[in-house]
Amino acid sequence: MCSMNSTSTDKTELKNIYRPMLMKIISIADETKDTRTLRLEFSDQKEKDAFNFKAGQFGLYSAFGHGEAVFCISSSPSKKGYIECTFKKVGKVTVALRNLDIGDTVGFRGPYGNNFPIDNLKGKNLLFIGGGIGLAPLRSLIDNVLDLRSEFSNITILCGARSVSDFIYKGQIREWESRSDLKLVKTVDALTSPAEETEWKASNGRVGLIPKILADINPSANNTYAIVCGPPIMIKFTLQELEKLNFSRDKVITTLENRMKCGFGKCGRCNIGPIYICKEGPVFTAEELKNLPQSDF
Amino acid sequence: MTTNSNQSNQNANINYNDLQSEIRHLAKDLLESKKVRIVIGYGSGPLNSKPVPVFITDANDVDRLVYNEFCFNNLSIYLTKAEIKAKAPWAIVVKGCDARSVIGLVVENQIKRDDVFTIGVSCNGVKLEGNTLSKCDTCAVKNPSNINVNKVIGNIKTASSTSASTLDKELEQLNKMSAEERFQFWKNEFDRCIRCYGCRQICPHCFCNNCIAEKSAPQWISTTPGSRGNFAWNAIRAFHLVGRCVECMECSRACPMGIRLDLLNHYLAQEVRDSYNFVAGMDLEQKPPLTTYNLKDNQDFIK
Amino acid sequence: MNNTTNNKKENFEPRIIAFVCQWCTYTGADLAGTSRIQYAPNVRIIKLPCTGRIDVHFILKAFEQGADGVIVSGCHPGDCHYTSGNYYARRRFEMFKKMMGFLGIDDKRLQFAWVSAAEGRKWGTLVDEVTNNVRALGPFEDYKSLKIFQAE
Amino acid sequence: MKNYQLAAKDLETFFERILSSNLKLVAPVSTTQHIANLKSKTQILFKEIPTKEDIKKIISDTYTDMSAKEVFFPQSEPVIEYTHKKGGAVDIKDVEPTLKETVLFGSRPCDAFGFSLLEKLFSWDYDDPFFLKRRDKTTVISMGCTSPLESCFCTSVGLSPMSNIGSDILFTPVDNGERYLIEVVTPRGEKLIETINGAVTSTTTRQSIFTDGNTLVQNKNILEGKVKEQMKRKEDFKDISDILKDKFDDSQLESETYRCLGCGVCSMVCPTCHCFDIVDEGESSHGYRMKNWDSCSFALFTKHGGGHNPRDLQFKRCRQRYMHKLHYYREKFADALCVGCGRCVRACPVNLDIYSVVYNLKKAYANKKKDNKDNDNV
Repeated sequence: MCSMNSTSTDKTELKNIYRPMLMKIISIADETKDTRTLRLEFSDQKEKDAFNFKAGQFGLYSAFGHGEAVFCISSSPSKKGYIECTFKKVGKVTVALRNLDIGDTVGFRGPYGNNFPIDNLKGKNLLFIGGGIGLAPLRSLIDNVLDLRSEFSNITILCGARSVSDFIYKGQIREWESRSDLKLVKTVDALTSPAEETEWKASNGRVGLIPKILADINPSANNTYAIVCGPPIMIKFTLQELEKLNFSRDKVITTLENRMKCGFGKCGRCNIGPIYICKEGPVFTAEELKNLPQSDF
Repeated sequence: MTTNSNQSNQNANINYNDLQSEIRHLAKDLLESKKVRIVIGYGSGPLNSKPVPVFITDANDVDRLVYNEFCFNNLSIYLTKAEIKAKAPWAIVVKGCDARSVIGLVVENQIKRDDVFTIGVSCNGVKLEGNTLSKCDTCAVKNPSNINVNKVIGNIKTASSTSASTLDKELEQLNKMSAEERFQFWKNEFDRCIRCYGCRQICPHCFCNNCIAEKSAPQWISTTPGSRGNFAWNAIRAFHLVGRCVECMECSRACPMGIRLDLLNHYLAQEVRDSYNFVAGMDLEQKPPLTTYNLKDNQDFIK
Repeated sequence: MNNTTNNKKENFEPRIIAFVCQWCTYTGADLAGTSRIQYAPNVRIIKLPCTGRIDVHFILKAFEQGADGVIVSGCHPGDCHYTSGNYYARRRFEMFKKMMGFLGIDDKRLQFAWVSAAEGRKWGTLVDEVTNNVRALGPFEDYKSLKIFQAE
Repeated sequence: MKNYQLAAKDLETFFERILSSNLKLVAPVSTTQHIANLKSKTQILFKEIPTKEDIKKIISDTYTDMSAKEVFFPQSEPVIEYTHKKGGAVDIKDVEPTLKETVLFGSRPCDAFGFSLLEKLFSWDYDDPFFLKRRDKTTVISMGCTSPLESCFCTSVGLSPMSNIGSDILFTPVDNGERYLIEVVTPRGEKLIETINGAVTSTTTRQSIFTDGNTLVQNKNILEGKVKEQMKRKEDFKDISDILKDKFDDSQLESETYRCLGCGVCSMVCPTCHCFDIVDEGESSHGYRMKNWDSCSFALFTKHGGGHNPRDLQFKRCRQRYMHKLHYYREKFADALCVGCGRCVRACPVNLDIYSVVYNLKKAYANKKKDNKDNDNV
């Protein structure tokens, strides 16, 4: 969603593009000990009605007095009236957001960036691969797809985390497991205790890094789109693995996140090579990523 | 770019051409004998005669090395850069003031003394846009033989002038002013700061890899270039160098806004000399004063 | 001094921030309280493990946030719980005080002291003295004039 | 485009009329600090000229240390004011930039072209009101160059010491400074000429100080040719885009920028650098969201929250500077984001020189191309 470049010479009524919308926290879910999901509702009814976004878009969330941080919108556009963001406690703003409670005010600027090409995915098999907090942007698309389930053929979700407690959206993963119209595979890098092992194996969880598990489940590439998100190192090896499973590069979609301040192509820091992640991304196909200079990632 | 013609190279009792060829000769031996892997020196720059730092790793390239009265950079800054630290052992061309920085880096365990071969070159004051820098007025290390350098080139004989330098005269001016006037002077200076951090990036002793100005939790120094953030930044930068700054005054030269950092550095260095009889970068054995203590330190300002 | 600043100074209550070490001065201040020693209420105490831990940007931050005077106090040399914290602090404060003076900050606004855990009375008189000195100087207009950005 | 001429002696009257038409005047002046006659480095910066008495301080034909982008894109400005209320609510207010009809006098043709580059960026899909409102309120009067500095290379990026793109009005001193040819480039420039003609100052009556300038256009073109000839740096960088594309991972770019120390001087003095940081300042209860200049040579510029930094080494940051200016921007907006003003060359503490780096890259690229051709033929 980007307003057309106003060619009118009269600049007086230009709106302040740095002004966030005010939102109230209506629920808080602690996914892991350092990752939290906030559900935000618009304080202003007009803004609430006018707001729409597509899965894959992101926004800048303000903790006033501390600054702004960029996260994806982790809820699906099909869920009306609220948006969700999932973030890890790493710096000044995320700590400030973490200290807020239900009823407190958070600023939100967005939605920015492009989105997952959901129309191209219609009628196709979908293979979601999410690593750690990388599952957050995917969940927006997964929920969106599941709300239109009939328009897509087979769906497989492969999600991994460092340990069992590091999984985010644990409740939803159990829900996906119980569904018959999708296949869920979950894996952890390592288990921490024999008791955990028995319980993990009981719910047929696997052990091993995502690329290895991907090789094990050996998904067929025909008529299938792979949507990948996770830490840079995981994306790198997963894309290689998908290539081995002869997924063509334009059928592999990923979403990147760089440091951002403005979110609309002016503050000059989110580019990889000539591409601005905030304007021409964050969603790219592996083909597009191949043309970018690898040493700028 | 050829270096200066011969005549303009004669400067008092120093022949820059001889020094230059000696440096090249020595650099060639050091590289060929594999005693060092890189020689950090001055080369001719793209624009007029302003020399630039160059990094020679191949013995046949030594002729790129130049030496003249415009070599104002303090090359020891590069001994703190990760890319160059990895290429130890190094040789480095140093004037007296720069040699003191190398000693300072060794004393603070940033580099090992045996890893660096310092080529101490005589210097009769460096020129910037035609006039000699004020730091050179009372420089006592024009001939770096009294500093722990591996090799001394040239033996310039100048008695270090005892007359007060322009800096000292300006300090007297400042000390005559009232507290409010001095505060106004420094506020005006620091208000012009554009927070380019040139003063930090060029200082060999500002080697913290996570400077306090880059810490945001809590935000000790406001990053907005306004009076409050600028005053705090300049005060804390100067204070973190107390007893460590060798007065090479590169920060003052690098500052695009011409803020009088040299006055602040010179004042603090003098206070350190008066209180602890310590001059930074002169002695490998002595620790910087604020990193040690003495039971009989002055405490009459403490109630 | 025209009369407006005069009466501004009459009913001016200075805000004094005190950075104190927890082993000696904080306990000394506590003793002053338990022995019902009356002293100026203008001081706000911030407890730190040792004077060696009191960093100069704490003091600058205090002035930035509106303090009119700062007291820094800890154990007497030799009593330090960490043996040498106050020895390092002594040199650091000497240089910092000189630099602040050079930058034009009146040295009555920044007072260093050693107050042991038994010197409740000394703490009281110290706070009174600093409060009166700073009250005489008036609010620290200079530092308050340092705005975050020009137009503020 | 109308041409006028103004006698050099009437320049002061011109400034007086600007002031008397209640316009804010910004022009280059020498700012040497003189408190207790402690001299600091003499600098020439763009400053507001508040009163008639200050007019004589204006230096009309000079090279400023900092560019004039500050008039439209101040180094730091608040964009939002926030106040925390009880019960977790927050009240935010837009901060309106203080706007006054302004005349910016004395920018160079390269600076002026830089404003047009910034305008393209600040209206790329999203309109930045802070820049655009200020630019909309300002009339830019540039002064053509008759004696470019050694570090200038505007012709290398397709400009000229007397090009008028980006200016509302271009003054060019002709007949060795006797009089100025005034090229009125935009309607905003025309409007200023009318207000100036209408304004009456104490010294002169209503009679216009401008006379027809078409006769001087010929002198200007001759002068322009001569000045271009005198310039020391004339290498053409029009095809630098593909050279840089080919050189992304080439070690030459690393060795050329090895001495860079990572200070931000080049970005701060540059007329086209526009990167900025957004931070909240003030107490957590009340404060401002600030938009401050930033620089790609700083270590934190691209550091992720999780600690990963795509540009961890200094040469990668220099590479970003050159790539953004001479390749990425050109691919999106057809012009290089470098106007050849040479300020970064003059301000760099280690004399890193964008012109000579690009010149060497071009030469190496040409040699390599020649070798490939030789191999093909052999």
